Amino acid sequence: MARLVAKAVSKTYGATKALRRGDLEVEAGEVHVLIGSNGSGKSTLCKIVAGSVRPDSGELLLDGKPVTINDPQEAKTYGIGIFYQELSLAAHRTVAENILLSNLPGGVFVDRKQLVATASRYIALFDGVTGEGFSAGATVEALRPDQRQLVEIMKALSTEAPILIFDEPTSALDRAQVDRFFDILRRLKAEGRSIVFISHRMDEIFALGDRVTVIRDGETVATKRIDETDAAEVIRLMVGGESAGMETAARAPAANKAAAQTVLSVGNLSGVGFHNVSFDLAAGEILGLGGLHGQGQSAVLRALFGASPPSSGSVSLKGEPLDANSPRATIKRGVAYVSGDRRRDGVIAGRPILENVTPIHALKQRLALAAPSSLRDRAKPALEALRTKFAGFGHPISSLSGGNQQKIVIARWLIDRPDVLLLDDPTKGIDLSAKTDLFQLIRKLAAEGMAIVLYSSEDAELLGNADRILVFNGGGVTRELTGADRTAFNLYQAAYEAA
Amino acid sequence: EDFKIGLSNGWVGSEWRTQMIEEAQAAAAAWKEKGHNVEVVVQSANVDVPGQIAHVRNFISEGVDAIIINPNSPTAFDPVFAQAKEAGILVIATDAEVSSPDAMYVGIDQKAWGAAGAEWLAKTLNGKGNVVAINGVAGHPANEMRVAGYKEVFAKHPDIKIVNEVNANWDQAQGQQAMQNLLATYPDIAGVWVQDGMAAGAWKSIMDANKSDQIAATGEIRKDFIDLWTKDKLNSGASVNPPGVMASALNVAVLLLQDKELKEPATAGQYGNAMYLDIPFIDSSNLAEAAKQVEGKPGYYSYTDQLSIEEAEALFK
Amino acid sequence: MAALKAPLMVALLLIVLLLALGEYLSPGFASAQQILRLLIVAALMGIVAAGQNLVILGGREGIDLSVGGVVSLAAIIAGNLMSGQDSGILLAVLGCLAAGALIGLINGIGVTLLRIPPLVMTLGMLGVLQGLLVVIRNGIPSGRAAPGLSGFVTQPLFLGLPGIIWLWIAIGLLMAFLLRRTILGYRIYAIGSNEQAAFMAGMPVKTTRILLFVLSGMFAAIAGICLLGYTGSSFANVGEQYMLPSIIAVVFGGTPLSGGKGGYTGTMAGAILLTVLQGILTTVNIDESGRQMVFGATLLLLMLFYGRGQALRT
Amino acid sequence: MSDIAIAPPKTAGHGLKRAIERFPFLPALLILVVLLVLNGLYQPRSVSLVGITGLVKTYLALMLLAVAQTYVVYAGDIDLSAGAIVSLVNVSIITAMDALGGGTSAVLLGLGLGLLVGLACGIVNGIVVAALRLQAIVATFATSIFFTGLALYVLPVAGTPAPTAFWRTYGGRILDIPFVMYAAVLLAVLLLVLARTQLTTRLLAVGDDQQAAYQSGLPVTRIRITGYALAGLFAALAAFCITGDTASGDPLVGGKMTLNSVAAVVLGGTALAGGFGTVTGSVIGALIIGLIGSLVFFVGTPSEWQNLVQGVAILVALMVGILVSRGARR
Ligand SMILES: Nc1ncnc2c1ncn2[C@@H]1O[C@H](COP(=O)(O)OP(=O)(O)OP(=O)(O)O)[C@@H](O)[C@H]1O
Ligand SMILES: Nc1ncnc2c1ncn2[C@@H]1O[C@H](COP(=O)(O)OP(=O)(O)OP(=O)(O)O)[C@@H](O)[C@H]1O
Ligand SMILES: [Mg+2]
Ligand SMILES: [Mg+2]
Repeated sequence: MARLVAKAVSKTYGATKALRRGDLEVEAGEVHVLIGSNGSGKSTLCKIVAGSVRPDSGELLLDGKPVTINDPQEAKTYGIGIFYQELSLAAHRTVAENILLSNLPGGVFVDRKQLVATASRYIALFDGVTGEGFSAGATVEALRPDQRQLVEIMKALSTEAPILIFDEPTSALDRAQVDRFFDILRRLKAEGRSIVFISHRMDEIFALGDRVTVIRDGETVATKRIDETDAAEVIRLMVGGESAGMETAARAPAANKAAAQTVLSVGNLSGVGFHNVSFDLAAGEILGLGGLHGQGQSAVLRALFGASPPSSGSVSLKGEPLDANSPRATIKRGVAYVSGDRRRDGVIAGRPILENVTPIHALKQRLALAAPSSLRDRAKPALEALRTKFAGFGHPISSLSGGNQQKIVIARWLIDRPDVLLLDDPTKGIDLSAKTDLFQLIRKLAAEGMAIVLYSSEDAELLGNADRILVFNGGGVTRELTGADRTAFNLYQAAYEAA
Repeated sequence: EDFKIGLSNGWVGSEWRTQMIEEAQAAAAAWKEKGHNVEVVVQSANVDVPGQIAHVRNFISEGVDAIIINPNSPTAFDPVFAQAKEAGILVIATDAEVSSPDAMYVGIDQKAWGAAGAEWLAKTLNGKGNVVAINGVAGHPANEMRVAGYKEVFAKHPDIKIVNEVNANWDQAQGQQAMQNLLATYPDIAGVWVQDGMAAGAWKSIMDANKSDQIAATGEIRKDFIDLWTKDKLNSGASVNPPGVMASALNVAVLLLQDKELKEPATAGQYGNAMYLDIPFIDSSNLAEAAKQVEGKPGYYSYTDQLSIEEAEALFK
Repeated sequence: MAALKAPLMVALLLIVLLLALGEYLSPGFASAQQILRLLIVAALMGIVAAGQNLVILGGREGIDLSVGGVVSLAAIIAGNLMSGQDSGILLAVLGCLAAGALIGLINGIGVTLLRIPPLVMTLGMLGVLQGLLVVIRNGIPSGRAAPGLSGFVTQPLFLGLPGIIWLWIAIGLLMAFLLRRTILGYRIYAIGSNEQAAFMAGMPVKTTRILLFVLSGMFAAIAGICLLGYTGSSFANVGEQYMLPSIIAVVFGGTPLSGGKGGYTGTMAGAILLTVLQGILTTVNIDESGRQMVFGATLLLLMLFYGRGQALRT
Repeated sequence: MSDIAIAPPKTAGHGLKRAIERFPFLPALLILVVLLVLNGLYQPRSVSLVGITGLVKTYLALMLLAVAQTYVVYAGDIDLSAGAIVSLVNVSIITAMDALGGGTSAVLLGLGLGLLVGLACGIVNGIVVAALRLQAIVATFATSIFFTGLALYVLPVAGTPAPTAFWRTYGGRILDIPFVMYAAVLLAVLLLVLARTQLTTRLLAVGDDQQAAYQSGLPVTRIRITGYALAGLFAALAAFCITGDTASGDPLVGGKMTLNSVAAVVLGGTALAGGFGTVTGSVIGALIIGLIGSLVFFVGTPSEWQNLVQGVAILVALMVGILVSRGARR
């Protein structure tokens, strides 16, 4: 008998059908992968199981018995532990307090000794890969994103629940951390625990999973044994009929354009998180930034954009010095920046699409009045170029799917062409078809002469699109891969070299 | 002989209080001619009751000879006044009575003040008609005593009916708004009993409604209002609570500090420690006189009155 | 209840209900004349609430507790600058606007450059203003409203409505235009909704937020001038009664204190709603203790219609 | 997303930073010491045993109310009805003690009733804010109006003396040590004990990120209500002190204390946004407010300037506190 069964679970938010018909069956002692495009309803399904979202209909069974789970607290008592995709940490509390937050040792009083002792057991699981500054007494606020993800993992593990759900637990982790985590999961599986695992990374899924359930548009479409399927089939199931065009992301890059005129010249740039970075970028070139996650790539891009100004070094744009002390200043000079963290850096939530797509245009054209009809006319071509799906300019941006939200954010940069486009992991958390659209556009823009810097946490995206790759390690550039050197092997090797 | 006297004022929301302090300071200076250096130290700020208790404690630290206080509460100072007395300090409250047996009160009888306005109103209305009252802060002792004063008077006039009583917190604008609302819903108001600055507001509403010839209402004593009263010949009468009360209290204090004895000990009032001062009354008969006293003063200047040193001396043996 | 414009509709509906209730309890309460008078009072609060509204829309726990102090200060400055003369009105208006803007500027600088939380900054500023009022009142001669100003606030000007109502309508239109048809308006919502995204889109976040506080100071100053016209003479602390009610008016208008959404049209309705409620309570003959209990409970009840927080479990 | 793998630079001020991180009230403590020294310089008697006892006696109520406010602020909420609760408890216990004859048992029953009233008010606030999900600032303003109305109903006008035994104890000495000093020590112990409870950690976790706390399995609504209830209890204790120091009932006595309690919390280094702070800081903050008032007088500020100087001093203290603690924390 399956340990956990979700039957025809559904959930609607206003007009959005987040989950139409979610089915899931998890056995004891298996790693059950849940996969689907962005917004297909994976997190919603998990949250329903974990009690933090109220389902509209459907049934949950534990060991065959129907149960109603009213809140996360109750889920815990049923033996369900969860890693939340967007984390559930208290920033000012310590690592130990966070790990055991809902289950602090002691009665009325907190038993500090016991707290640290218990938390340390879970921290020890990641001995050697937690990184600097990670301890039971450190406040979460002071941790890096990957370290926070580790805390959330430990927090889920500390429930010691027979059913553990991990909703994209690896998105910020580096390889060593992922490897360690997978070892732990395999051990838990061997203990007979049931593990639900979500990731957008195909390799992880095949490395770890026993079975995979594919969910599309809020509906469970299939459950397969991992050893009886392959990536192509999974992708076909995920996207349904329209599987064409998936390969474009891996297409070889256009010819080297090194001969073209230099647009951006960076000399010995240093700042918080990076040092002595130098490169020249030509018109029409796509420069990739590679390496392990968090080695200064984003920091360089943000510095060039003026979001956190560099401390020393020189930047010149089309031969003139660029004073990167605020986004406002660099935008006026023709710099554009797209962040992968659209919820934080991009989307003006709750506001209409029109207001979300026009701010850069308004700035560059020094507009004071907002004439909606003319603004709409300006924005339309840029949105169409990205094949953005939206009902009308007056609808709030939050009514769109994540991928389409990201397209709106990107489109705002394209109404007036920038000279330099800085892409900071722009496809983070968006699904394959949106990625394909985006990279097609990027290559087209490059072909038209735009200079582009691309940082991606996915090696395949770099290898498939960049003309040249600078590999970062410890805040500095350690290798440059050009031409035929741009291989997955070289990239992997360079990333792991000592800085 | 030289004396140091602490003045405490716990609310600075009106000009009346400022004038009260200024007059007290002037009164202290006047003692110089009599050969006494009277130094006053002042604490005047918007404070709550604990804050004003701190005033008293600061005065005790400062080593003053006497404390004159316009108290924020009638009863809250009993313990701290006892402490002051222990330290050999004379405590006099003014403007609002205090329950402490260790202090005395020099000021007007607020209940009589309220009654005086009501008497005038009853007389003016020939003992009949609908009356509304606009009061200060509910629960504030001075307000409640004044209310008791008018209630007692109106109770003696069976044909006068209090149709509504509202609180406008001694705020002129709120008084005006309250009057406006009352006028709309009680078309047959004949009289208004209203106190202090709120009277100016109430009158503004009455005039805006073109009812100043149908309604009699109590008034107030600031120059602005006295001017308006004179100019528009309002049917008004005002009990005077002069800002000079603190100066009067100061003169009494200096005499007491000289170890003089009162002819009649202060035993009036509900707490048996009060020495009541006269309550002047302004109506049409003496309006011109009042106007003359405030001539040339700023608009917020209140008609005033105080015990001069000589008048105070006359109260002592 | 699903209508998106719900707060405005709710407020309007409640206003009508309250007027009917008022008329039932105290006949005459809903007469045209009385409604007009209530509108004058509502306009005073509404004008203060305009600035409050902007500051709240700008997000980051934006709130301006110093508006009451600014209203009082402006009433005093205006009274002194015009001292009863129509010829002094222009100077008085300019002086008050400058003073309001200056105070707003200091608030804005404290909030943005020193990053003091708005509640703290403006609460501290309120204390300073209360002290300033005492100092100013202590050496400056009386101030009276010019007849022109009093007439503007209380006497019919056009179509039977006094000037202040027209001014309020104009402010309403201006605010609607600002918020819906200008880039600045887009920007206000953007920083209120997602400050980081606004910054990354090149918006001058700090300048905009400072501007909001400056505007709040100026609106409070305008209200102070009008209040002088309403009362005829200035006196200390006239503005005190606007501090928290102006915030409630904004909330009743459908702008949550978290900012980023809402607008001024609702706030205007909110100001009227609050004024009508206060008016009814004045006219009903009950004890003050009863009035306060009813007022408090009614406010709570009405709040159930507005901006309730998100449920933890969605 | 901030992909910064570099350890924070170790600067000379590192020790200070750590200290302030652990004890966020240090800047406030410094301000307090400076104020005490200045008060002592201008009026030596103000820092004598009698002077300090007087200070504690007067401001113990505000300290307790600031503590009350802190527990609510911990969870990211605010209580604008704190002062009104003080008033309501004050008139309730005075009325009850009076009705029960004013003996020892009447005093004790009265105090018990006061705690219940404070608790009930706190729970009402908690339900309104946490369960009904109204916005804390406006909702507690509304309840403050309601509580004030109730206080006026219980005791329409200030008066009614407290039983002598009650206020003589509060103002008196035991073994030659002022009673309030025992009370202050008791408060310190109580706060220390409370700081170690699950509840404090949970309140702070809720204040940090409510949704996260909920998803972690914390009963968020219950925790917030408990925070308000605790605040109600401390407001009742504050009312006991006021009653002890004023020996009488006054339906308006606490009204102005609310904003001061908020200011004290901020002065003490607690974040209004929730999730971070200490009650110790709030206690210090309350004393700072008191000492600023005294200092303004002792330095001889002319009366008409006193309010302004005091207002500016508090604003500056607020700014300095926030800037110093933030400067140190980054
Ligand atoms: N915060 C939200 N509030 C309301 N509705 C939302 C919200 N977020 C998303 N939606 C709705 O959910 C739908 C699906 O969004 P989602 O991001 O999950 O789509 P998707 O299938 O991943 O598409 P995409 O290719 O853009 O990633 C959207 O069309 C939108 O209407
Ligand atoms: N609280 C919410 N309010 C409104 N819409 C929501 C909410 N949460 C999720 N949605 C919408 O429901 C749909 C399903 O979202 P869900 O988070 O389950 O997708 P997902 O499969 O986990 O996607 P991803 O891969 O991006 O994490 C999306 O369209 C999303 O936008
Ligand atoms: Mg998800
Ligand atoms: Mg999506």
